[in-house]
Amino acid sequence: MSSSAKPIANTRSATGIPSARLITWWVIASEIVIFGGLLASYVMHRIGHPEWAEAASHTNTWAGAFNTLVLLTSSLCAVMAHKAADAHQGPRAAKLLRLTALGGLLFLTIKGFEWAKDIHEGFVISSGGFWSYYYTLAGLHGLHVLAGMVIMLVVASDAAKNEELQRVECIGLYWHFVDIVWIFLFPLLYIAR
Amino acid sequence: MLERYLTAASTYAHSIDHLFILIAAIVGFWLIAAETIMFTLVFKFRAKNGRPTQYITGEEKHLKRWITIPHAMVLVCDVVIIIGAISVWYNIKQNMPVADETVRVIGQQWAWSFQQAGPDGVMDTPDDIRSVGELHVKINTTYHFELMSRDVVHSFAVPAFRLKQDALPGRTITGWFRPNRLGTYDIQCTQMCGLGHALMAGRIVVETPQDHAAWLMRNSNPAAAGLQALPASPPDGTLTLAEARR
Amino acid sequence: MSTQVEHAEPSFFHKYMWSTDHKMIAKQYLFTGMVMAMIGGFLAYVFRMQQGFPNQYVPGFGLVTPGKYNAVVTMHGTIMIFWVAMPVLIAAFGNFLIPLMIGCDDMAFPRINRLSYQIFLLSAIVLLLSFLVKGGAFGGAWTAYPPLSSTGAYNLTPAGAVLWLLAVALEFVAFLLGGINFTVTVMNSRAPGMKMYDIPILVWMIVLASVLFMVSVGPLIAGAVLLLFDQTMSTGFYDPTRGGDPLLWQHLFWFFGHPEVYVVLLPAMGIVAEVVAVFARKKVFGYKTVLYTTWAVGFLSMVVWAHHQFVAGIDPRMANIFSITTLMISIPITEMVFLYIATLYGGSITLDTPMLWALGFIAEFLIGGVTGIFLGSSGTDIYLHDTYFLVAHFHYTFVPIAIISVFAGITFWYPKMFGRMLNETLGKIHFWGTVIPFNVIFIPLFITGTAGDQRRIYSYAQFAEQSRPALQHLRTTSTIALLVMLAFQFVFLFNFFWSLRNGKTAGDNPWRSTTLEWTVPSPPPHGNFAVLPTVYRGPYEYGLPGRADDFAPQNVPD
Amino acid sequence: MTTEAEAHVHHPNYVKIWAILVALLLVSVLGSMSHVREVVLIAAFGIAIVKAYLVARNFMHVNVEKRWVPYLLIVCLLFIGILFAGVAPDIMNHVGQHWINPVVNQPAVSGAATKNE
Repeated sequence: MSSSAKPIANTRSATGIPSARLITWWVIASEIVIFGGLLASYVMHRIGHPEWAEAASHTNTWAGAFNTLVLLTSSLCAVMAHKAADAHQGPRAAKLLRLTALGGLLFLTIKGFEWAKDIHEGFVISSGGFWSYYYTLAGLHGLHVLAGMVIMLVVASDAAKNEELQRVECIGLYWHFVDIVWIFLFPLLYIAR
Repeated sequence: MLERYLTAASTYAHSIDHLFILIAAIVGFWLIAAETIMFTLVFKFRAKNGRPTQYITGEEKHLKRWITIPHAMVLVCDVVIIIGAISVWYNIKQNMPVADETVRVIGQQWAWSFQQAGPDGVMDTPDDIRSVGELHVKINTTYHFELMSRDVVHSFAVPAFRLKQDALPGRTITGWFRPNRLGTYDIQCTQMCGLGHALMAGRIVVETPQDHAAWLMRNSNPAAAGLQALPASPPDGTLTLAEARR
Repeated sequence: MSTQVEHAEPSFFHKYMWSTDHKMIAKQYLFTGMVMAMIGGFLAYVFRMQQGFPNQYVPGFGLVTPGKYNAVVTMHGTIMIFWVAMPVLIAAFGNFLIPLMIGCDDMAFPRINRLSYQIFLLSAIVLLLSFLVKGGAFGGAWTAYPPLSSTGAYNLTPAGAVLWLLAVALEFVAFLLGGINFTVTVMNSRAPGMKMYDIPILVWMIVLASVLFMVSVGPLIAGAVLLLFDQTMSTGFYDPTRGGDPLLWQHLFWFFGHPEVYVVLLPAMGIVAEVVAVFARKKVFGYKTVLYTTWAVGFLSMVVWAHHQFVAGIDPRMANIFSITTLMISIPITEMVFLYIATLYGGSITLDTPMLWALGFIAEFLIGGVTGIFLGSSGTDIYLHDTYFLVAHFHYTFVPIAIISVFAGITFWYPKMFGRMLNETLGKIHFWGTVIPFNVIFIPLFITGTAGDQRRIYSYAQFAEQSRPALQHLRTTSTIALLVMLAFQFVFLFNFFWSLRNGKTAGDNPWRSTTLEWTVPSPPPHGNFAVLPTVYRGPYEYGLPGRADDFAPQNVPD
Repeated sequence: MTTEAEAHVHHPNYVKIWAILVALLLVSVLGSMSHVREVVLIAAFGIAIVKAYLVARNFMHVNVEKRWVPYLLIVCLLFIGILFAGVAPDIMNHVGQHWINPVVNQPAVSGAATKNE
């Protein structure tokens, strides 16, 4: 009954991959098809509508590039946290995770300013095909960043007490995936003209 | 087989009916065979016949045959059906015979409207004949239809012609039919298109060239055409809603 | 129906609403599914009455206006597939059986499991709420093609459409969580000694179904987001006048929608495999071949989706490709059925209720399968698409899947779930009272379909060819048969609840079966196994030569 | 479980990889300044793929993970590819066999820009 005690089922590992990491991989796989479907729809519409390039030219490449830098750096922190966790340095891992989450916050803040500017210039989600996809893709990705931050802070608070250290790697994996999605969103939304 | 249930009034109706019969024969054989074998086994191997159960893994060569041979036969049947299906499909949907006449078919909530050239034989001239819900065509004449939709997805279906094609907003889809039997037949909408879906009926009248010419004359008066002309924009819900409620 | 024997009784809320125990969650899914099935059945009753006796007052509902008819048809489809077939076949049986069959104490992630049910329950509530909002429930068919579904001015049920979409999206999330949990559990938490080919077929099928669901549903989740924005934020993803394309939704929907058929079919096939093996006292014929065919079906089902769109305005050249793949999928699926039939050979068959249901599944599903060929081959689909022939075809697949095989499963595992046997006589009455009317419902619809009856039409008054009396007689016949079939379901309900108290106690292994769930007490205590088992052999070792009894449980060493 | 987690990777010099990624990012941004369409696209997407590979390999340790994990991810991508192949002929083109999408401004250009299956 008590949900805190782990069932034996959770501790077994017939594949040799701990269940926590295994389920993370499956979550990432399902995210791949979600983002994949959305990106595929965007790409085929975009190729079919050369005129969307005009709208795309309004996006701020430098803001996008800086956000990429932010995410790459936060990914570095995440993987350093994983290293620390493997060395059983829970508090250090927690510190690095909080740093990662901070990166996510910075990312979202920059995005917020970008969107404020776009909306101020009158480019809202309903002002044309490109803008609809621009806000949908970036918005869905932003939601994943937000969710990642929340989970990360929870994991960090456990890790600080040297508990559940295996979760540090899992949230890291998820974060890197979100990073990779952005690595593709950046050229798709900011560079392709 | 299909004609016992519904008349066939276009040139390609019979090719569809024949394909239907071919498939029915093939799958019918397999269905009966499988059901017979299954029930035979059930009754033959009932526990009350006192026979103890046998230990069979299904790897045994002499038993596996009973799976692999039918398996191969199914494959052959599939190929036959595929060839039939694609050839019929190609003749109806891909291969376009030269058109004698062209008619524009427009779906909207919840009516079919048609536009065809008037006596001058040219489309988009003032004497064009626009009609709602009723399409008059000449027998033994190859028609191309340009199918479009004003609002939602509709489906232009003439069961007697074995003709069906969805009308998508934003697209013009071209198809063809060649009526070969006099009479009046139903036009259906077979794609859920909202409240009045069941009211979206039409008639297609296949008539002799003489009758058709007479009909052209009667209806080619531009004034009448103007009266029957349709709203360019999607109809507002209220009017059609009231219509649907009657 | 206490599942925690040696535990202090927790509060009602914690026991029935907040439990992380896989058996309780399974029951939650089962009962939610049964309630939704009753609602879906009532909706079927409503529109069949309108079909059989047009424009008459329907007892318990009232007059069926076009708007109500559309909503009822749409909701029947949505509920029966997403809120009955999925939760019962995958979630209920999966939750109850996976840990028991692979010999562990619970799912790998019990709290994710609980969360999945809670999201599912929420989705069901949201869907039912849509009946109450202004404009009524969504009526644009369960496929929800835009622009009809995306534009309030067209569907006239703006609120209902949004709620419908939200409910479906939530349901997808619930089953993503549940399915991933199943997959991880089976991959990692198997009992020592249980190798890949010692896993019972049902577990294989449920896991493969979950994976299939996971890979196919992603694009539709994305598509649902786009549709939601079209509905609520006036974007134009599916609006052709603004660069969008309504066909995109159709593709995204069917890219999921077709695999979905197999997502529910596979668990059904799994249940039938278990039942047939037990009551024929036979090893499943070609266990590995069954798995290979399943994988083949799984892959092929991902590349056939556009056969739902042959006449939907896709490029006609594409139809040829999809026609070929569609017919190819018949090869593994027929082989699978052949293997099941071959399993009967050389057996010692007893026809208890579960076996009747299992055989009924094979017999009826064969009809559903072969009629699919007519629709899968592009040529005949031109005529039969969206007629009642299609409706009859997929009910000949979905009723065996979601009704017949589920009854096979419930009657088979009821003793394990509740510790008591169901009544055999009532069970047999229920079986014949369901299967015979089922055929009488849908065989007439094959005929009206070939005669040109199109679907989702509340009255054929406008269509001269369709309002012939002969066709109306067939529709009425079908409706009456439905009434009979629904009436017989009360026999099952009575049997189900009466036996909870009064059935004779089952014992651990009433069917003398080999799989692990039968080695624990019925109902299994919290934690399932007193001593976690070790597996020594495959799941279907019946009639092994040189043994005293004719079955060898997986956990008994030689 | 942590013990297994330790067992399964040795940690490379992450800062070095991060530096490479940043360098690649700069290149792609500079490349986007070019006016040759091909250069822009290669700079954008070619480099994106390289970056994704570096992250997956070095940060996510896909290379030392059990074989079937990368296979699983690749299969998911494969299905998205199939989806694209099946859908593009209808969505990416605005003219096909016996159908045309007149609403779109330049059907010829976008139609020619792509091939049919």
